[in-house]
Amino acid sequence: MTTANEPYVLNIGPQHPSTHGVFRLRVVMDGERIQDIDMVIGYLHRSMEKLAEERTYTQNIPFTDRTDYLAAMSNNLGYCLAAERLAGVEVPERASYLRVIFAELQRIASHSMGNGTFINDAGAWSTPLMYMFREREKILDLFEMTCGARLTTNYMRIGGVAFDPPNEFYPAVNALIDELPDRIDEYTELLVDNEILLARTRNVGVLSAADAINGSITGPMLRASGVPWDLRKAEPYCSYDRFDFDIPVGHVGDCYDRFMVRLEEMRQSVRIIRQALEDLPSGPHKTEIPLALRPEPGEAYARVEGPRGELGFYVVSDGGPAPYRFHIRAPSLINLSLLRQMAVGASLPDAIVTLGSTDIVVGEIDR
Amino acid sequence: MPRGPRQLDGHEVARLLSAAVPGAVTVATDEWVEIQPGRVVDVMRWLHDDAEMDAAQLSNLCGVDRYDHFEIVYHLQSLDQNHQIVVKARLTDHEAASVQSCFPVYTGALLQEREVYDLMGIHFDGHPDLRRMFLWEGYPAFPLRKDFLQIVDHHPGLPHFPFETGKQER
Amino acid sequence: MSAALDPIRVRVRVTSPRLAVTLGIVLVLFGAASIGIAYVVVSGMLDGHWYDFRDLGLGMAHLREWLNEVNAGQPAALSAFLGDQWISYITGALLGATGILTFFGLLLLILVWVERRLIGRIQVRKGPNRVGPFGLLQPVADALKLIQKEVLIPIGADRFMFYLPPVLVFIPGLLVWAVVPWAPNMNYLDTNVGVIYLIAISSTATLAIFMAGWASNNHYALLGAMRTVAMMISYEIPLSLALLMVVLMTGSMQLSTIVQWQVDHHVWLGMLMPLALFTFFFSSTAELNRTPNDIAEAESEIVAGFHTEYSGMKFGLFYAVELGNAVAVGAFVAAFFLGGWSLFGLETWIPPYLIFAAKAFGGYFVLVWLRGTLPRFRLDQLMSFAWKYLIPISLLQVLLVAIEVTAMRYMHFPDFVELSLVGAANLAFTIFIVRAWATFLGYRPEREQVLKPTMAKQMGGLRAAEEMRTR
Amino acid sequence: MDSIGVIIGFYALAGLTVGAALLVFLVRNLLHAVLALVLAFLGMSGLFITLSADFIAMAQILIYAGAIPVLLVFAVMLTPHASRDNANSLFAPGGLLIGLGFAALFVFVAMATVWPVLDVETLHVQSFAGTVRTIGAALLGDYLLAFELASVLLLAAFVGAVALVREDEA
Repeated sequence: MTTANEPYVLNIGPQHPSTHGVFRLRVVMDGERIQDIDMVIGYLHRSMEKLAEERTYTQNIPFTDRTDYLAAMSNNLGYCLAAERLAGVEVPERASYLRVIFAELQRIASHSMGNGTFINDAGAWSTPLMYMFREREKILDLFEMTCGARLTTNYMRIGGVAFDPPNEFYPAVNALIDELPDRIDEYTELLVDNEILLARTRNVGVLSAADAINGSITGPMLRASGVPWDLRKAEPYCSYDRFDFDIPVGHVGDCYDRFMVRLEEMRQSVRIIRQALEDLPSGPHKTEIPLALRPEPGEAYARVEGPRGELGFYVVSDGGPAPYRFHIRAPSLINLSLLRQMAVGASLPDAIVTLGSTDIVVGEIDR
Repeated sequence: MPRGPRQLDGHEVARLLSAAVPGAVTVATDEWVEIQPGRVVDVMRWLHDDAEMDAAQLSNLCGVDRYDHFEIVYHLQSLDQNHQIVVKARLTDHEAASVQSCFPVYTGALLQEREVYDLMGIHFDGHPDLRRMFLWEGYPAFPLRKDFLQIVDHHPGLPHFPFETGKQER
Repeated sequence: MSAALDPIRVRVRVTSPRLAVTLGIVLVLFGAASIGIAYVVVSGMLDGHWYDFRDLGLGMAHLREWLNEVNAGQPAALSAFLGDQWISYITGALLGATGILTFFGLLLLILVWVERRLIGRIQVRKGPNRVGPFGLLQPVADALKLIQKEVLIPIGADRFMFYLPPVLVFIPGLLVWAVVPWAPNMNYLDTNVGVIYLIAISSTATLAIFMAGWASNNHYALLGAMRTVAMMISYEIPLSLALLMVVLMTGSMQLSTIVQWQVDHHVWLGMLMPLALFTFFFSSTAELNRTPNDIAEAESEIVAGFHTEYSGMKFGLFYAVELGNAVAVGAFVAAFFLGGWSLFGLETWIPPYLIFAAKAFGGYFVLVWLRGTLPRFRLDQLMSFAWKYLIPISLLQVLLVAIEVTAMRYMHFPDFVELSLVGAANLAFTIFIVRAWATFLGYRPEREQVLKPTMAKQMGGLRAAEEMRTR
Repeated sequence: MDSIGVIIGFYALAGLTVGAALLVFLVRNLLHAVLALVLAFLGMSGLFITLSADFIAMAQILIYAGAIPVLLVFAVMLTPHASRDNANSLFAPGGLLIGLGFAALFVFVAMATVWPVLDVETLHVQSFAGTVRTIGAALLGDYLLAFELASVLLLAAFVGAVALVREDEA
């Protein structure tokens, strides 16, 4: 379409409806086809890894909320596991059950958001997003009820969780998990058999299993490519080994599989929450740790299965009050490694759908 | 320090590794294996291809500034065997730190190595697209280095707890 | 937490009770006065005629007669100079233009509210509900905001070409309303080339949109403009073919005749030719840039398409004309396929223009509903749908309709039998040809090929993945 | 004897058409020239309406104001930027000559033809009611062969265009 000597460069972002934050794609196009794609990131860079080197271990917990602001609980959990492994802190059983409950609630909320915006990118004008927001709101209400914050929860502590949930929490969460499967069925009816959505997402942005593994892709994207890999089962942390749940695995590795894997994971999360609530042990919700926590010199790498993938925290201690080095393995960033491979040669709408299906959170990409 | 729940013993890995890639291993502890920065690709390729090691995925890559040297820490993951291997590379030249890129083995290193280059200024030989990522091209410093913006009377890190007084650790 | 502490959930009072009461009294008085005036006019106290308010067209006919009398009574010198009918022409033109402008303006004001409320309802939220009762004054507030906003012109934009499109795009939006047959005798321009008029007028909007996209000096706008043009060129053809079927069946391009044909035969053309109805509606969504064919202003891809750079009231005009055109599509669907102002005899009792408006808004509601439900097609999918499916199938259907019309001319069965046969034949043919064509082109519904995720209990890597795949 | 309205209409539309046509080659910007061309076409369709030729007027709008300019604009837009102005060229004198020649021809034809003059009294509104029917009957009756030949020619051009643009599937 265009003349060969004049590349048609389209800047998608930093302010664009589909970049979900300040994230920029510099796309070289030939008509509607993408010839080259380059990410320009860093608009939200706050250098948390540097900041964390001058805060105590407990003071760093709020930072983790603000990396992946759609999955604050999972980030809290990952960091606390790393700090506990570093300092050798034991966690009471009730706390680990509560952590599971909140992490899974957070996963449902995050997947609601991810799937909703993904459908939005595919062109459905906000309706599925609003439907999914309805459930997400209730989950955020539960968070607010428990820890006073909705988005940046700052709920987990080194050695447990900050508060025991109030008494109103249990009926509310029970009502929610009774309702959720029906809601997820509703989305399925609305979206999953929708011919337009299928035509838009099937065989778009395909990632083979070998490529996905080699490209460090984790989480729902990896599972959608057909690799049965979930840290909750492979390396059970907290008390995931005591619950009965399945890992949904896709077949092709296209955008549709990613969407479906996320939708199924929401169902599985409901199962986990139900079991955890049934066997929720009594006891303290927190181990008392010294406020002046000085772990022995050494290092620890702990990871959890966050909603977006393997969320790792690499913490190095030199015996001082603050981490010597604090590194976040951000799944949002690393899942973008193969974006170029997926998007080049596709058309612009396909690339947008592919980007939507990777479910990025810019706060986590840039940190 | 305790290893991760499914982390391999560094000595064991070092034994196999030094048999397969002679001269690559410098130090081994029960947590990690330290290798020559010039042999990264060889080591990674062997770890990746070996059926027993089966390090299929580069799970995490990050750099640590130890004042006089850098450490690059690789967390490698085997999905089929379900174990984790920690490999480190020590870069002694603090001024012009450089290490082989493991992109030829793991495409997942693309953005992680760029990030380390951007924030720590470590050069990865053989990386196809080594540019600044979060910071703009031409930014004068590398923030995650301990000597970032050498402010007078300022030491990196937290010297003492906020409520503690007087006691200077470092 | 108490409601008082939660500002979001507390309904903000915009109207004080006193203002509300005053407004209410004024409204009641206004309504009473209007009813009084209407009664005086309708009951014939004024000029001895008894007006049937169910048929405004009758009133128009009276007006015309009266104007003819005035024409006849004018001095001969004047009529020799200006023609016999000039008073009728000028009055008619002024009345019609004022009527359409008023109607369109009011319609747009209401539509902004209707669309946002409907979409809100579909999306389990409330929609605008703060400004005025039920948020009814929201469009006014929007319009005020848009008018006082600064209009930004990008650097490098062609200023002249940038200013023109919002106006140009508005003209066809107004002009198409001229041929709408509201009721018997109640259409402004009952030309006997009404159908061609419609196609011709709507095709001119393409140029305006293209100009907008080009003049903006913006890559998104240019992409949007290109998409618009590609889509409009493709979908004008099935649209015209669908209308061709209507014209063939009714033997006229005059909209009033088309509606009258449906009234006379007690049938809706949409029942006789479901494929034509579908083609017309689907092509219209493409022409209108509405979901599922809103690729020209696909928000998630190219921001706002051709009007990305427009702000203030210039954007407002694009937005408004889009809404107005949506109702116009509803109106034309009603006129061509849903029997126009007729409702199987009920039009004797209900004012026909109300029936027509109800049908038009019904069509509009379907458009809003689609917008709230469906994702968007991709450009190449839309193009291939138009060229590979819609156009060939429509062509075959046109052939069938032509054969049927010829056959009907030579057979002399009762209407009812003939039309039932035609309807049945068309339906059967449509089902047959759609299936046959899809099989011929090797199309398989996506939903038959979908594999739902499998549930894994064991974790693993590539080896496990291959095991799962082979299983 | 025409009424004054028709006369005014005719001259206004004729002035619009001629003025817009002049603008087409006076305006520097090629896209503005295209717009002026559209205006000229619209004026033409207005002239057709004053002649009660409603079908032709609508066809004029549909084809010349709706479809052709889009093609023109497309062509202008997709050519490189340098050639987007309506500059002087060597073709101008020749073009002027040809244009004058055509004008002379038309004037001659208009003058030399013996136009049938109809009596105003016999002309009713009814006699213009069915231009569509008349044109349709003429096209598919008397001039069927010419019509079909034109259709086949257009189809051939269409297929030829597709064949020309089609890329080789090598």
